[in-house]
Amino acid sequence: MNPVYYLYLAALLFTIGAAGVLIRRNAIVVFMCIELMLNACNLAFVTFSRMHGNLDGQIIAFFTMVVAAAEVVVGLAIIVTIFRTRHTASVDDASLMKL
Amino acid sequence: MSFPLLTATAVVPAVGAVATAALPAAKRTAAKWVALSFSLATFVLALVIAIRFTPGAKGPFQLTESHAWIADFGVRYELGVDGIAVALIALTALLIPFVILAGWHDADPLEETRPNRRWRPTQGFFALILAVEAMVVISFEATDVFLFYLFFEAMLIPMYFLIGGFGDGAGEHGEEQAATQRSYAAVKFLLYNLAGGLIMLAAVIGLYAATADQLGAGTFSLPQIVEARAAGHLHLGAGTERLLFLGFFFAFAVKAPLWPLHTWLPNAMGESTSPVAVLITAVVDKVGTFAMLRFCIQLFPEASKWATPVILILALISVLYGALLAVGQRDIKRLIAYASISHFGFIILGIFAMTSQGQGGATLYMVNHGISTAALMLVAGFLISRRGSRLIADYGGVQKVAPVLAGTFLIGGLATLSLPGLAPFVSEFLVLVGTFSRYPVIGIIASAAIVLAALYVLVLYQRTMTGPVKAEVRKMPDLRVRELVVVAPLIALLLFLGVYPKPLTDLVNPAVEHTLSVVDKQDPKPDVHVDATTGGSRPGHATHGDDAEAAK
Amino acid sequence: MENLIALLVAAPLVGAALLLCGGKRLDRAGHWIGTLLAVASFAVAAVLFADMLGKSAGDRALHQHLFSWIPVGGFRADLAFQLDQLSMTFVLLITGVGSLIHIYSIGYMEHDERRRRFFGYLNLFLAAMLLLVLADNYLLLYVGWEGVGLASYLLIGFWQHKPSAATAAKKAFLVNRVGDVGLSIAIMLMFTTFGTFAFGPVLAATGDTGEGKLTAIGLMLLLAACGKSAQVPLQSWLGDAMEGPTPVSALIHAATMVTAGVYLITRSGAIFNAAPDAQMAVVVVGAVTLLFGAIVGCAKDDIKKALAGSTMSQIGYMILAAGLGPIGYAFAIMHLVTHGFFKAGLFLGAGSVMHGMNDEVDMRRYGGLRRYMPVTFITFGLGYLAIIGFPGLSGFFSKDKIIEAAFAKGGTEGWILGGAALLGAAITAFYMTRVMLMTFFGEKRWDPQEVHPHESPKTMTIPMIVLAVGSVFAGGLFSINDAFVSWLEPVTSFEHGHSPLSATATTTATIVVLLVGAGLAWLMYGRKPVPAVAPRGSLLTRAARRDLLQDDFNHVVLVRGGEHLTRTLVYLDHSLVDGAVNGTAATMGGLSGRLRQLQSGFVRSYAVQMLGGAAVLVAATLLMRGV
Amino acid sequence: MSSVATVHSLWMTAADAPGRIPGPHIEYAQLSPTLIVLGAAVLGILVEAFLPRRSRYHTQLLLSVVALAAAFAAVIGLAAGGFGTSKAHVAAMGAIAVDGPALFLQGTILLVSLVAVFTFAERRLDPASHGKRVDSFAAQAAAVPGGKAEQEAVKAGFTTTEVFPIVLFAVGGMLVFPAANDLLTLFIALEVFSLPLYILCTLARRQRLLSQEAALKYFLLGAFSSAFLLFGIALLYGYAGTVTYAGIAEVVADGAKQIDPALAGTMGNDALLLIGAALVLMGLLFKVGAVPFHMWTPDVYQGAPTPVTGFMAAATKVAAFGALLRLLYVVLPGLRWDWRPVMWGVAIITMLAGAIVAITQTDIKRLLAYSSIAHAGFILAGVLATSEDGISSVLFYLAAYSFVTLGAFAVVTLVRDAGGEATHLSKWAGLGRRSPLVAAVFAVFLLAFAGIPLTSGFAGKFAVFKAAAQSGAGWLVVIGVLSSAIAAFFYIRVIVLMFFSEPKADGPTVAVPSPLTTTAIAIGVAVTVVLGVAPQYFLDLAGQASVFVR
Repeated sequence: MNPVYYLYLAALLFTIGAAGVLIRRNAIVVFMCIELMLNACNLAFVTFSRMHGNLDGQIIAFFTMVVAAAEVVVGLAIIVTIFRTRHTASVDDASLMKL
Repeated sequence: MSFPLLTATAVVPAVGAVATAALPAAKRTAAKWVALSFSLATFVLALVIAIRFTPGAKGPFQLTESHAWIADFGVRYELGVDGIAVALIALTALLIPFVILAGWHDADPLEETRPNRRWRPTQGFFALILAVEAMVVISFEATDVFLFYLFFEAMLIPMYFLIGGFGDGAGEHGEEQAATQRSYAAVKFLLYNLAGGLIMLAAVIGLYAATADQLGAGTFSLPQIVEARAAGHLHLGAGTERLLFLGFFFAFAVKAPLWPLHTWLPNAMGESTSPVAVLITAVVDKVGTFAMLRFCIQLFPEASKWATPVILILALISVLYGALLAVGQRDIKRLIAYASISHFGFIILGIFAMTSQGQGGATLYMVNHGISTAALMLVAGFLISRRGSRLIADYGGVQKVAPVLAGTFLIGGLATLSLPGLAPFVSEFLVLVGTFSRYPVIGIIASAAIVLAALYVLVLYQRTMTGPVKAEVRKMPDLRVRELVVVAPLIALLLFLGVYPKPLTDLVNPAVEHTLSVVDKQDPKPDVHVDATTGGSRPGHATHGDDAEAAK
Repeated sequence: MENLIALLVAAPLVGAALLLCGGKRLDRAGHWIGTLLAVASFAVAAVLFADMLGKSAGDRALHQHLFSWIPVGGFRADLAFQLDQLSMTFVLLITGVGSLIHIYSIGYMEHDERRRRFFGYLNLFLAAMLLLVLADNYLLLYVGWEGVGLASYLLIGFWQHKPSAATAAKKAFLVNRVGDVGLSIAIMLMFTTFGTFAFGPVLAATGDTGEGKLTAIGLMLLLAACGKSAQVPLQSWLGDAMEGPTPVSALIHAATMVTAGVYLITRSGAIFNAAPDAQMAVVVVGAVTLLFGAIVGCAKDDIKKALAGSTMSQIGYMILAAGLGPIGYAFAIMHLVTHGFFKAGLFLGAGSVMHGMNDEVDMRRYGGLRRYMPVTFITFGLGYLAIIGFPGLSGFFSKDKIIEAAFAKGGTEGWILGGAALLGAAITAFYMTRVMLMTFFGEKRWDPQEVHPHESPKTMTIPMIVLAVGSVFAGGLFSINDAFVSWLEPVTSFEHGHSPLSATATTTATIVVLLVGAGLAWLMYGRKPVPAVAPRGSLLTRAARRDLLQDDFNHVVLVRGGEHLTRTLVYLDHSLVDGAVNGTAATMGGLSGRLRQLQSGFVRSYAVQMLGGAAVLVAATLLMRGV
Repeated sequence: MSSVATVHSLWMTAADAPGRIPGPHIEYAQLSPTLIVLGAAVLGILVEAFLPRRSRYHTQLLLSVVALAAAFAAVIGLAAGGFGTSKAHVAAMGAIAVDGPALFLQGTILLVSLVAVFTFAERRLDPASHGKRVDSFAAQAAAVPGGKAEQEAVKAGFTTTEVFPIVLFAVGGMLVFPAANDLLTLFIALEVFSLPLYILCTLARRQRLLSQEAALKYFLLGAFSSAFLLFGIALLYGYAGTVTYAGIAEVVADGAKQIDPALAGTMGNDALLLIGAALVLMGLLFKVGAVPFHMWTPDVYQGAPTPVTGFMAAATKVAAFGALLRLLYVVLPGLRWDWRPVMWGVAIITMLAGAIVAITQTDIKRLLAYSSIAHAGFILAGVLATSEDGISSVLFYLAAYSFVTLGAFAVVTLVRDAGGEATHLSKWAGLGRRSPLVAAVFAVFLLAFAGIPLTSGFAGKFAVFKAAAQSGAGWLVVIGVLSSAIAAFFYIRVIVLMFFSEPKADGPTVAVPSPLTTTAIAIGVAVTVVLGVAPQYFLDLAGQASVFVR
């Protein structure tokens, strides 16, 4: 089947992720949505890699996973600290600094 | 390479500023003397410049210095003076010592014990004055547009602190509000001029782009650009030239100040101490008019001609508007400020009339106005410091208790209304004649200011000095020695330049001729040509009986 | 010999400098120094005069070039003097009368602690006035012109503690300035027309230029003359100027300064001759003023103001004569000189009266003073006879000639002008007689307890006597085979006017109207006692007391209007011009306040904005390509 | 790109005999700056693990200072070796460019970080707790603010010496970022310096709530934007079939080159190219803090510990703009006519918005944040000149700006009251009376920000505007000067506050810093003045360094 569909899927996933970031309140979920966006990118990479018939895309996908993992480490650390401080993980509560 | 005289003249006050600022808090009096001596040294150097300068020698600029500076920006450290610059440098160097003397006690801390000993207002005050002097001098000397711009802008900072930091304690509603008004005035001054300067910056950059585009390498050197234009290597398109001109002119018009960009001046002069006010009108603002003459006209002759009508109208408005508003003021210093606006109108009128009388007169005007305003403003300052109020209504009958003060004040006033025999008359009449000979209507309308000037000066004098003695004034002491030392020389100078302005005119004329040659404008010729040799009226009368017949 | 000319100006100038800068230490000798220098100047003048008489009429004019004053481009103003017969006449008058009045003032100002300064100002005035008449170009003349203005300002306001005096001084200066604008414009016109403004070249070149320009110049000069010589419409200041000490009124506002206008017009004769319209304007101004002044003079009860009115009217005569051209110049100057004598005399007399009546100026508080101050009475009387033109005295000769010349103008104009002049003569006789009667005759209307009228000291009486002698004989002397006319002729040129009336007819007419006027006055003020408080009087009288409402007009139109204008402008400057500036600042602030609302503090709204931004970015990029 | 390339060739040559896999060829010498810093960072971790608590601080400080200095020396060495000009080339198998801009920016970053480390190590400002001097970082970041654990940590005098290695990691990433020569490296470098920064933001000793909130916002938005960046990379890859800058540039240059029709949908599809480019640009614009991707800046600047803010504001901008320059000049020059107008728009709104919003700020750190946004706009004006002058002017501006910023934030750390740093503007009233020197220094920095002549700010501004004007964007210059006129207003406001208003009774005190901060500030002032008065030498430097290797 035409690999372009995978691209559409990737775009869709990316959009869903982005929408999630905008809609969800819970920091964890927001963060997961971002991960989803990253994975959408991965899908795109892999697809393109297939289309171009070279492996760059797939390699990049691996790198991306690593990065995502790293982000999880840092991100969760931050989110957890904040949760322990405020006993909530809602991103909307973190709005002391404004204007 | 000879001794860098021009640089020295700018460096000495700069060094003085540093030296003064460096003195510890306790050494207040020492600071004053240091500042004074450095300003005097500068004056000596200015005199040396005036002597070394030979009027009418070849080439537009003399005593030139030129060093590479910022090649990437096409900027060179280029100094040079023409007659106009020499005159103005001399004026500046002359006035600063008086300003310092007049402000001798203006910056003494109110109470002796300050919260901390690091706060040294006195040192700061005099250091800032010297800093301003240094920057003004170098911007008179600069023949490189960028160099000029640099100091034209930089001098705002010390001025800003002088205006905002030191008041004459004569606020209408107590020191608290005076402070806020002061900082308002300072901010207004700075933003106004900064805005003008930044607009000019755009034009400066534009100039660079244009020269870089046409001369290969961008340059800011005034002589070089003028030469290139003359040789036909440089053709700014009409559109570009006009835009650039406007960019430059806007900045200078703010500085000058020209109606309707004048509103910062009354605040600045009203709120600051009178020596600082003198510094503003008599020295710093002159840079604006000077720059119109040197840069606007010489860099963009065509655009200057193109803009002349509008500028003349604006100048005319300033002349009358300033005078009328001066009549309507209740505050002595604001009154003088508006009077200055009117006078700056005259200067600009003279510059853009593009006649040798006009521009020569304008240059003389810059000098004379500097001296006369200094005299008037400083005496006014002495008066205000005695009574602690700037309101005209708070005075009356002063001449009874302090005749000398009143007398000097009157002379200052008469100079301001340009009474013949005093210096300003010469310049004002020249400007009027210069304008009239090309634009009769404008010349005539402008003459109305002669009456208005008399009005505001005499009303001011009448309300403050004459009439029954007010109770608050009764104890007022007459001028002290220090104050006399400040005023007397200024008045003497006014008289001398009124009777014998020739040294000044000889200095200025060649420069003016050169400017006009750059714009290539000739003075309009008289209808009838008469040999202007002044002879007795005898020859006329042999014939005039017949004239009477002829006329019938 | 010409090097002495500068000395004329220098002497009083030095005096002024000394006295004004000298400080207290000169208080004692101050007045003597001043007087001495004035007299010195007179002496020099005498010497020069003698020398001049020695020469033939052709080459009497002297010329002294000191240095080039303002050289800029084609604009060349020199500091140079020119002494010809016309100037000489003035110099003698100024220094002569000036010296006398200095002497008089010694006595008059005796009790004033600022006497030194007073003499300083007087000297300053002399210097300026001499500069005015000696200048060899219009710009230098302008310097003197404003110089005398300054001196008169200082002297009118000499008693500054009196608000009225300060105001009067300011008014005088301002009104004069209006005239000065005229002069400066005239000079500019000359510069653009002839390329110079020195008397010689300008007056020589009047032939080569269009009449329009000349008319313009002439009218501007006339404006100047009106200001200085208190001619309608710029006459309003002279009355108030009487606030000054009486010697000042005598010297400046009667004998010398106010006649400067006549000098200017006569000096510029060549221009006016070539511009008939300008000449006509001059004549009209003169005629109007001579009636105006006379009428005002009739209504005033303040002795000095009455005299001021008379001055106005007499100068009107001169201007009228000057306006007549070559037929009149000489007589204008001649009347000017004789008037200098008798009017100065009259003022000094008035001063002496006031001196004796503790500075009372209201004639209704005088009466029967001839017994108490005989000298004053006699000198004043002689002056009186002179001014009304009593046959044989100075005024008779000069005024009679002017009336004759007026008729000689020819045509209806001639009749009108002559008639006006005659009428003026009649009114003059009336109001002067009135003054005379109210002051020296009738019963005393003052309280003997308070005032003790007495004769003035020698320093005051002697000058009065001298002037009286002058006012008696000067006219006669001048008229001996037209000595005066022929003396001035080389400068002003002279033509014999051809009057429709014969000389004798004119003379008789003059004498008749004179008698009528005087008689009328006697009927009103001589026969029946004068009421101590002024009666309400007719409409005209009341108007005349208020200077024919001219001041009220100025007040309403100029002063009020000006005040409104300035007030509006001050308001606009604040609200409009400055408002625009502060407005921009405010707008920025508001904008900023609104924009920062976007920074809501919520991560998700930030994300939304980023997404939006990204969308826009992408869209824009695609748009650029038009994909 | 080593791995990618090799594997790629493997795929192609699968048919012939497998065997010797050629090892990648890495020019370690030319990558030495990065390697040194990262190596030091790793060492630092080990130090944390194995050294006793009391000796860590000094060791870490020494280690990082030495590392940074050494790295800087290495950069100088490379530059002297002509790698900036003649010998400039692409190292590490196409992954990293070693050329003028890269070296100049790396040098700047290293110097800035060096100075920043001084402010990190400052231990005199905060009042000593329990007899132990403490820096501006949390005693124990993991402990709940105000909780029992924290109190104990404080009592025990714990300090977060980890900041030093963390900073070194960040610096490492920043060194790679402007030198990255393919999109993958770009992405990795971005993450490598972002993640440490997120952490650093949480570490404030005072006002930890703000600090954590800042971290959260920064992290979420950063991740969000990097996702976009990545997607953009994906699209570009899809368009060009490669992620090396040169490769993409080539494809962009000669448009759709002949390829098998099956791929016509993607290969050389301009939509992919444009959208991809836009998204990548967005990722970078986020880092430089350009409107409309600037929201994080004020909050993060305010919340983060001030030394971190200073470091971030200075170094991140340098790195990000470096990357932006390389992307626009190396990858997308063929696309100039598409992105220039768009970026013009971005530059304009960035200048204006930054200046205008700053007017009404009341917190000094937020004020500086907005001013940094405005400056981003000015720099963009230079970037858009698309000429060598443009490059050099941007390089110069970055150098000048970063030191001013660092100095300004260093001064902010000095003004303190009971609650730590007194960042509310009202507290700064009358500072000029209290301690004229500090106020004067801060005034100098503000004037430099405002671009007053004789300060580095003016020289920089003039350089970028000049470049812009010569590239024919005169109106951009006009808008630029107008917005700097607006910007002047709030810088002046602060000066007025400091000098012309009476000091408050409960005003803040100015802490006397240790030589560390003093040095930092001194360097800031020195650079500001020198670059203002005699910029020629540095302009030359930037001029020579203004050629990208392709």
